[in-house]
Amino acid sequence: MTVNLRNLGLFGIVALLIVATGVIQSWNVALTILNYGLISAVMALGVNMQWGYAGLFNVGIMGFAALGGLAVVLVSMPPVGEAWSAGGLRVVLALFWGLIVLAGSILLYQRMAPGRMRTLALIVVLLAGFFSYRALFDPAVAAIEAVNPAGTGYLGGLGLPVLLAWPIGGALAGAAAWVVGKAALGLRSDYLAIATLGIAEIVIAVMKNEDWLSRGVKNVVSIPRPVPYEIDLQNDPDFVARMTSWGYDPVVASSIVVKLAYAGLFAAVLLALLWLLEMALRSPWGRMMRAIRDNETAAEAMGKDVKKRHLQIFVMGSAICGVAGAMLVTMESQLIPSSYQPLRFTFLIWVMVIVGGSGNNWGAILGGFLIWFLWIQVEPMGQQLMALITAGMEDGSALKEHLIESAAHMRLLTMGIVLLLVLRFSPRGLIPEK
Amino acid sequence: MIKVENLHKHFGGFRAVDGATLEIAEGSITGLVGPNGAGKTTLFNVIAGNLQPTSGKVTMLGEDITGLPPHDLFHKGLLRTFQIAHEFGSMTVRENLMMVPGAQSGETMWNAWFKRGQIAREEAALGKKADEVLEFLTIDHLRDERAGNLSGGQKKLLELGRTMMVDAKIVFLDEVGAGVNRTLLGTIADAILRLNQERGYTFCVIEHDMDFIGKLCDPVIVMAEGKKLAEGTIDEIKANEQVIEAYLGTGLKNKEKTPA
Amino acid sequence: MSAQNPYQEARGNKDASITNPRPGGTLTPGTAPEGRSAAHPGEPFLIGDGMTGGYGSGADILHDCTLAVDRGEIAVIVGPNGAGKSTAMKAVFGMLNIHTGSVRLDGEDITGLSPQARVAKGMAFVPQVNNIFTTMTVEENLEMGAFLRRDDISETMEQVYELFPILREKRRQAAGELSGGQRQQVAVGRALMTRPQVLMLDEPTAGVSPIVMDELFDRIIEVARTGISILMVEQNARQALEIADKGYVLVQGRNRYTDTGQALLADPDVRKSFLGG
Amino acid sequence: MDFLNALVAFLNFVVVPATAYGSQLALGALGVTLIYGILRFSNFAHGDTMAFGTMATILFTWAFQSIGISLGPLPTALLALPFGILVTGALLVGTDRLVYKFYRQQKAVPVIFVIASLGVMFVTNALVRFIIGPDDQRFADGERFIISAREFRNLTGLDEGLALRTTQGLTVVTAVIVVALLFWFLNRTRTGKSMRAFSDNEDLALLSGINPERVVMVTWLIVAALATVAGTLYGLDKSFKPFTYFQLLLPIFAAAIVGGLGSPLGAIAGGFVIAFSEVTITYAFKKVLEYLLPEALEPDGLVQLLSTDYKFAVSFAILIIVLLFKPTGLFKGKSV
Amino acid sequence: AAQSNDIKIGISVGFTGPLESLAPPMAMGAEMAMKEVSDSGLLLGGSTVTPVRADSTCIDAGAATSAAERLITSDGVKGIMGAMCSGATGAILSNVAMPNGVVMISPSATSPALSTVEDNGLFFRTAPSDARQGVVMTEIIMDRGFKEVAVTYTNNDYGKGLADSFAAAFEEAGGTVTLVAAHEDGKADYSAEVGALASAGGEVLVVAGYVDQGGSGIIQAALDTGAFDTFVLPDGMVSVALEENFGSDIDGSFGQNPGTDSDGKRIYAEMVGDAYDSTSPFSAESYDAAALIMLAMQAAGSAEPGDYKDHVMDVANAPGEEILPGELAKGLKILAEGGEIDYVGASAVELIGGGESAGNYREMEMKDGKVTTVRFR
Ligand SMILES: Nc1ncnc2c1ncn2[C@@H]1O[C@H](COP(=O)(O)OP(=O)(O)OP(=O)(O)O)[C@@H](O)[C@H]1O
Ligand SMILES: Nc1ncnc2c1ncn2[C@@H]1O[C@H](COP(=O)(O)OP(=O)(O)OP(=O)(O)O)[C@@H](O)[C@H]1O
Ligand SMILES: [Mg+2]
Ligand SMILES: [Mg+2]
Repeated sequence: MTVNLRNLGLFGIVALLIVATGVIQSWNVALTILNYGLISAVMALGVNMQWGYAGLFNVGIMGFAALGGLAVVLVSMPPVGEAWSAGGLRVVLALFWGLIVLAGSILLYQRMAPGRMRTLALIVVLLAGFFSYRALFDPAVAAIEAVNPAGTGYLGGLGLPVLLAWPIGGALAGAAAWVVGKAALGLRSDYLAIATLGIAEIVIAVMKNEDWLSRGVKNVVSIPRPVPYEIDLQNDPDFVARMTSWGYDPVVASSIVVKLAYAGLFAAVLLALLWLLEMALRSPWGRMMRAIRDNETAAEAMGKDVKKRHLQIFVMGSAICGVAGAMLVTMESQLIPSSYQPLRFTFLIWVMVIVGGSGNNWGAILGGFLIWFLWIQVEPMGQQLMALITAGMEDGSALKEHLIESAAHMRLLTMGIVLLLVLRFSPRGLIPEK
Repeated sequence: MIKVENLHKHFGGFRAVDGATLEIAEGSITGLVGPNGAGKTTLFNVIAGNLQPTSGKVTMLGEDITGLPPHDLFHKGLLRTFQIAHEFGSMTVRENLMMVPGAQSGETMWNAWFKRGQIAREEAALGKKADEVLEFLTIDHLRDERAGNLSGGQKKLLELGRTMMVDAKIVFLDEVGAGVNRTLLGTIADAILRLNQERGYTFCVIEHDMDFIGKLCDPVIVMAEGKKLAEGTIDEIKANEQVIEAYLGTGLKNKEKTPA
Repeated sequence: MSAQNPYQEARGNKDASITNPRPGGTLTPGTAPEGRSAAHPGEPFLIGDGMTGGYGSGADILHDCTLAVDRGEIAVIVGPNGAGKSTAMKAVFGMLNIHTGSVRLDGEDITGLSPQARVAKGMAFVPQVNNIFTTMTVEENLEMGAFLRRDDISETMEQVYELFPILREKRRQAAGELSGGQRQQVAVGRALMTRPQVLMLDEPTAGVSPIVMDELFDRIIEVARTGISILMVEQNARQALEIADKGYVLVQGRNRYTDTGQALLADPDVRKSFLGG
Repeated sequence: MDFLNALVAFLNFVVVPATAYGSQLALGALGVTLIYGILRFSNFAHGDTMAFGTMATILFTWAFQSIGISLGPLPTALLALPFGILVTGALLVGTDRLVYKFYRQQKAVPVIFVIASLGVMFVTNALVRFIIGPDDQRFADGERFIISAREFRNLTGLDEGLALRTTQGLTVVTAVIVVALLFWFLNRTRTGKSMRAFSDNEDLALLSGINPERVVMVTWLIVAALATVAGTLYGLDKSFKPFTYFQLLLPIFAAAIVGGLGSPLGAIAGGFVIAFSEVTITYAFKKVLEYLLPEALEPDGLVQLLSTDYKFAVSFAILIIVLLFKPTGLFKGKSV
Repeated sequence: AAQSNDIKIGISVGFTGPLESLAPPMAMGAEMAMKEVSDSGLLLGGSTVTPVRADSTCIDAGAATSAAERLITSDGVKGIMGAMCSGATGAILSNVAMPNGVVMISPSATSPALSTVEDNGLFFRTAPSDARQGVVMTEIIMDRGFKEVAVTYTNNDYGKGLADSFAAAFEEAGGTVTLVAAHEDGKADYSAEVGALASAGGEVLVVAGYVDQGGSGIIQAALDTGAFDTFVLPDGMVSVALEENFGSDIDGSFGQNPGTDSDGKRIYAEMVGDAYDSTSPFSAESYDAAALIMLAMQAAGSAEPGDYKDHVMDVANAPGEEILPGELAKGLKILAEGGEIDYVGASAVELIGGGESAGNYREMEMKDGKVTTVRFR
C-alpha cells in the first residue's frame, strides 16, 4: 500500500508542477507542457516495452517517430494532382519495380545452390535491377519535383482525416521495425543499438532528400488538424459570446480549448495503450517476456521462441513510437525532417524511461511527464539562476556579461544535474519494477 | 531414441567433438562420463540445438533434428539442464517453474487481453503443479524467493525442477549432481528412476559421481577427446583399463600418509 | 523475499553490452560488529567465531556459526544445500555483514578488514561460482592469482601445470572457453598461485573428473603439509572427510556436528542425513 | 602519366582524407572502447570530454602564444597538450569521484552508468560552452602542409596535386603509436592486466588483491589522454567547435562498435571502415576514369554510386552489413 | 502621447543546438535595437522596451513552442523577433503566435513554405528571399566569365532553396552546374563532399552554407586538397570570419550579401564595435527585425500586435525618409510627428508581398585576405 501511496504522490507532484506552471506562468504554457508530456509518455511506453520487457536496446526511436510523422503527411495532406499526373504513377511503378527486383533476388538467393554461379547471378540481377529502377525512378521524380517546387514539388497525401494517420503511422513504423528486426535482432545490445541508430539515420536521410515524398528539407507545413483552429473559434460569435459570458478572454480561451481537445485525444491513446500493456504484462505473456529478458539461453531451452518474441516486442514498441510520432506532427501541424535529432528523440526518451523506472509502465509515463517538464522549464530556471548569481556583480563587468551570455547553456547544465540527482537518489527509477 | 552419427564440433582448430557416434536407447537412463574437456557438454549443446555442428547428423526417433533451434526441440519433447545453472534470476522460484510449459494460452497478447478467465484457470493448475515439484525438491520454503538468491546447489535443483513441469520424452542432465548434497542427490536419483519408470522419460546423464552413475545408469558411455571411448554397464566400465587411465584413476596417493 | 540491492536490477540481454551481463559483482564488503575482542592466545590459526549475519538487510543466514582451522590442518565443511556453507566462507573472508562474532587470524582480530586487506594478510579464496576471469587466458588467470607476489612466480606456475596438465595445454586459451571441470581447475590453480597462509576453497571438486579429483585432494594434503591451513566446503563429503583433520556439519546456518573427519564419517546419523548413506 | 594522374587524384581525394579522418575517429573510438572494456559502460560523455580536453589545450596554447613560445613548423598546441591532458584528467577523475564512484560501490548495472554519463554529457557540454563559448575556434599554427597540392604539382609536373597536411601526418602517426602502446600496456604490463582482470570479474579481482580504485583512476587518466589527444588533433586539422565534437560521438561509437567494443585494435579498424565507406561510396569516379579510359569511353555522368546526401546513411548501412556478418564487430568485441 | 510603460519583446533564437553559435550575435543585435529605442525615450511617449530571451533550439519544435508560449502568455511579449530555423518558426507561428495574435518577424527563416503559410498578417521576415539572390548570384558569376560551377549547400530549407533557385537561374542563363551536393552542418568531416565536387569539376565552387558551420569546413577541405581555390559566397558565408579563417587563401573569391550603398551594414558594424561579431550571419537582420517591430508600434501608436501588424510594411518600405541603423530615434520622431519612413536598416530591408525581404545586394570580393565591396546590385 505504501508503495502505491508513494506512486500516487509522485504523480501528484507532477500534476502539481503542471498546475503551478498554469498559475504562475499561464495555463497555455501548462497545457502545452501537458500535451507534449502526453506524447512523450506514449513514446516512453514504446521504449519501455522494448527495453523494460525484453531488454532490446533501441536507439532508433527517432526513425520510428519520423515514420509516424511521415504518415501524417501522406494521409492527410491534399494530393497534388498536377504532380500525380506529372509522374506519380511512374514513381509508384518504379517503386513497385524495385520491390520486384528485391523479391526476385531474394528468391534467387533461396532457390539457387550456393556457389559462384549464385553470387554472379545475384550481382547481375541486382545491378540490372538497380539501374533499370533508377532509369524509371529518376525522371519521374524530376518531373514531380519540378511542379511548383517552392509550394509543393511533391505528390501530396491522400487528403484523408488526420486522425487516421495515427494508426497508419503506427503501422508504418511497425512495418519498418519488422524489416529491421528480421535483419538485426540477432545482434546483441550495443550492436543492435548502433544498427537501430543507423537505420534511424537512414530513415531521416531519405526523408531529407526524397523531396517528391515529403518535400525533404523544404518541410511540409499547415497540415490539417483534428481540432478546430483558434482563429475560427475567435471568429465564431457563439464561442466568443459564451466565453465572454463566462468571463474569459476569447483569445486565451480559444487556444486553451484547442489544447484541451488535443489533450483529450492524446490521453485517450495513452490510457488505451496503458491498459493493453498492463494486461499483457501481468499475464503469462509478461512472465515469459521477463524470463526471456533474464536468460535467453534458458528460455530458449524451455521452448520459448526468443527471436519471434523479440521481433513481436520490437515491432509493437516501434509502432507505439510511430503513433507518438504521428501525434506529435499532428499537433505541430508540420513535418520538419531536420528536427529529428538523436538528442531530442532518442536520448531524451531514454532518460524518461530510466528515470521513470524501466520495466514499469507507470514509471515510463511519469518519466515522460517529469522529464519533459524539466526539459522545458529548466530554461527559465537557468536564466533566473544566472540573474541571481550575477545580481551582486557590478554592471558591465566582463564576467557578468559572459555569464548572462551563457545563460542559455544553463539549460543543459540544469538538465544534467537534475538527471544525475534523480538517478542518484532513485537508481531504479522513480517507480521501480515490482 | 537419439542417434548421433559421426558428429563434429570444432572451435577454430580445436576439435571439441571429433566424430562421436553413439545411440541413446528409448526408455534407458544412459550415463555419459569422461574426463574434463572430453566434449560431453559440447555434445549436449549440439544435440539440444545450442550449438551448430560442424558436421554430422543427429536424429530423434528417426527424425533428423540436426541444428534445430532449442525451442523447437523443447516442443518435440527434448529437454535439458545446464551445467552452469541458468536460472531466471529476477523471477521467483515458483515463476521459474510456471513459465516452463509451452503452449500456455496466456502467452499470446490477444488472450492476455480478452481471455482472462481461461488464463486464470490455467494459472491455478500450473501453480499447483509447481508447488508439488518444489516440495519434491525440498525447496518449497523458497517459492517466493528471487531465483538469483538461491545457493549454488539450490539452483541446480531448480534446473531439474523445470524438466518436471512438462511431459518430456527425453531429458539431458548436465551434471545435476555437482554441488548437490549427496543425500539429496540420492533422492534425485530416485526421482529420475521414477520418472523413467512411471512416465517413460528417457534420460541422458552427465555426471562425475560414479556412485550416482552406478545407481542409475545402464548403459554408460565414456567419451574422451571428442569421441566415444567405451560403452557398457557400470561394472564393465569400471574394469576397463583405458577408462581407468583416462578418467577414473586409482585413488589417492597421499592418503595413507595423512596424519589422522 | 529478501532485500536486494536496488542498483543491481539486472536487465537486458545476457550479453556484453550496454547491458553488460557481468555486473560489478555481488560482493559487498562487510561491516564489523561493534567492539573488538582482545587477542585469544592459543586458539586456532584462523577462526570465525560465533558469526551471525546475512546478505544486505535480509534475514540472518548464519546463526552463531563457528569455523576454525589451525596451521597445516584441513577443515572440511559439509551440509545440505542452502545450509549457509558458502555464506560462512564469505563471512570469514569479509564479504558479508556479520553483526555478532568475529574473525581472527593468528590471534589478530581481522573482522573489520576488507577482503583485499585479508588477501594481503595471506588468505586466499576460491568462490563457488564466478571464480575465474573468463576473458583472460588461463595463464593470465594464474598470473592474476599471484598479483600481490613480487617474487618469481614461474616455479609455482610450473607446479600448477604439473598438477593440472590440461591447463598447460590450454594456457593461451581464454578461460571462458574451457569446460566446466577445466574452469574449476583454473580456479584452484589461481588460488594456489597466491602462496597463501590460509587457503579457502568452496567446492573445489564440483564437476571435476574422478582422476583429477584424486590429484586435487592429493595436492591439498601436500599443501597442508607445508603448514598452510585449508578450509574447504565439499559435497564430495566422504572423500573430503577422509582427508580432513576437522569436519563441520552446518545446517540452517548453525553448527550441527563438529568433530574429526574420521569421527564424522563413522557417525551413522551424519552419514545418513548428510553424506548420502 | 594519365595513370599516375588518376592514382594521385584518387589518393588525394579518397585515400589521404579518409586515412586522416579514420585515424581521428579511431583515436576517439579508442577512448570509448577503453571505458567500455574496463569500466563496462558506453560513455556518452566522450564527445564532450574531447571537447573539454581540446578547450583546455587551446587555452594553454593561447597562453603560450601570447608569451611567444612556439614549436616552429609544428603546432604550438602540441606543447600545450600535456597540460590539457592534466586538466582533463583532473576533470574525469573528479567526475568519477562525484558521480560514477557511487554507482560502482552500489554495483549498479551498466545502463545506470550509461544514463549517468548522459547527465555528465549535459554538464560537460554546458561547462565547455560557459568557458569558451559555442563558437568556432582556430588554433592551428606552424606549417599547415607537409606538402601542398600546388607544391606537389610543381614538383612532379602532374596535373593532379596531392596534399598532405601536417596534422594528417601527426594524426596517423599518433594513432599508430597510441594503439601499439595501449596494446602493449593492456596485455603485457601488470597494471594493464589488472585492469583487464577488474573488467572481467570485479569480485575476483578484489580477491586477487587488485585495488579497484587505482584501476579506475588509471583508466580515467588514460581516457583523458586519449580524448585530449584525439580532440586536439581533430581541432588542429579541422577546427574546434563544441557542437561538432558532440556530433562526433555518433561516428566514434559506430567505429568502436564495428570494430568490436572493448578491442583497441577494433577501434582502429572501425575508424577506418567508417571513414573509408563515407568517402569511397559517395566518391564520383568521373575524374579518375577520365584519366584512365580512352576519350571515347569517358563517362558522361559522375560515376557516383550514391549522392553525398546519403553519406551517413551509406556508412551506417555498411556498418549494419558488417554487423550482420560479424555480430560482435570485426575484432570480436566483448560478448558472452 | 500615451502614458509611458514597459513593453516586452521576445527574442526567440536557437541558443542551443546545431546553430547555437549564430544565436548570441542575433540576440544581441536585437537587444541593441531595443536599447537604442528605450534610451531614446521616444517610443509611444517614453515607453521602454525589455527583451525576453527564449531558446528555440532549432531541433525541437516542442521546446520552441513551449518557450514561445511562455513568452506570449506568461511574459506577455507584444512581438517576437524570431524564430531562427524554419521548423521552429513554423511551429511557433501556427501554434502560438497566430492563435494569440502576436507579430513575429524572423531574421533568418527563409523557407519558401513559409511564404504561403496562413499567417493573418502577423508574420514577416527580414531575411531576403532565395529566389532573388539566386538571380543576383548568377549575374555576378556570369559577369566574371565563369560558365561552369559546382554547388554545395547546407542541407536545410535555406541552403536547399538557395541552391535550387540558383541552379535554375544559372542554367537558364546558359551556365553549367556540374554537381549540386548537400552538406550537413556540424559534422565531423567533409572529405566525401569535396571529393565528389572536385571530381565533378567546375571553375568555381558555390558554397550555399553558413560561414561558421559546414561552409567553412567545405572551403577548408577544398583548399587543402587543392580541389577549388575560388569560391562563390552567398549571404550566409559573407563575414569577417572569412578573413580570420582563410585570409588571403581565398583571394579572388567573391559573392554577395544583402546591402545597399547606404552603408547600413558598415554603420551597424561601427555601432557594435567589438561587443560581438556584427558580421555573423543574420545579426544585422535581427537588429532590423527588432527595429521594425518597434517602429511599427510607433506608427500605429499602439504596442498591441493587432494594431501595429498592418504598419510593418509601411515603415519598412518607401515612401518616406530612409532610416539607417543608429537612427531609430530619428525614425520614431518622424513617425510620432505623423511622417513616413522607409526603414533601410543594417540589412537594407525591403519587404515585398507576404512580408518577405526583397533586398539589394552588395557584391563582395576577397582581396588580400579582406572582404571588399565591389559594387551594389
Ligand atoms: N567456445 C569454445 N571455444 C574453444 N574451445 C572450447 C569452447 N567450448 C569448449 N571448448 C573446448 O572443448 C572441449 C570440450 O569441452 P566440454 O565443455 O564439452 O567438456 P566436458 O566434457 O563437458 O567437460 P567437463 O566434464 O569438464 O564439463 C574443452 O577442451 C574446451 O576447452
Ligand atoms: N546473494 C544472496 N542474497 C540473499 N540470499 C542469499 C544470497 N545467496 C544465498 N542466499 C541464501 O542464503 C542461504 C544459504 O546460501 P549458501 O550459498 O550459503 O548455501 P550453501 O550452504 O553454500 O549451499 P550449496 O551447497 O547449495 O552451495 C540460501 O537459502 C540462499 O537462498
Ligand atoms: Mg561439461
Ligand atoms: Mg555453496
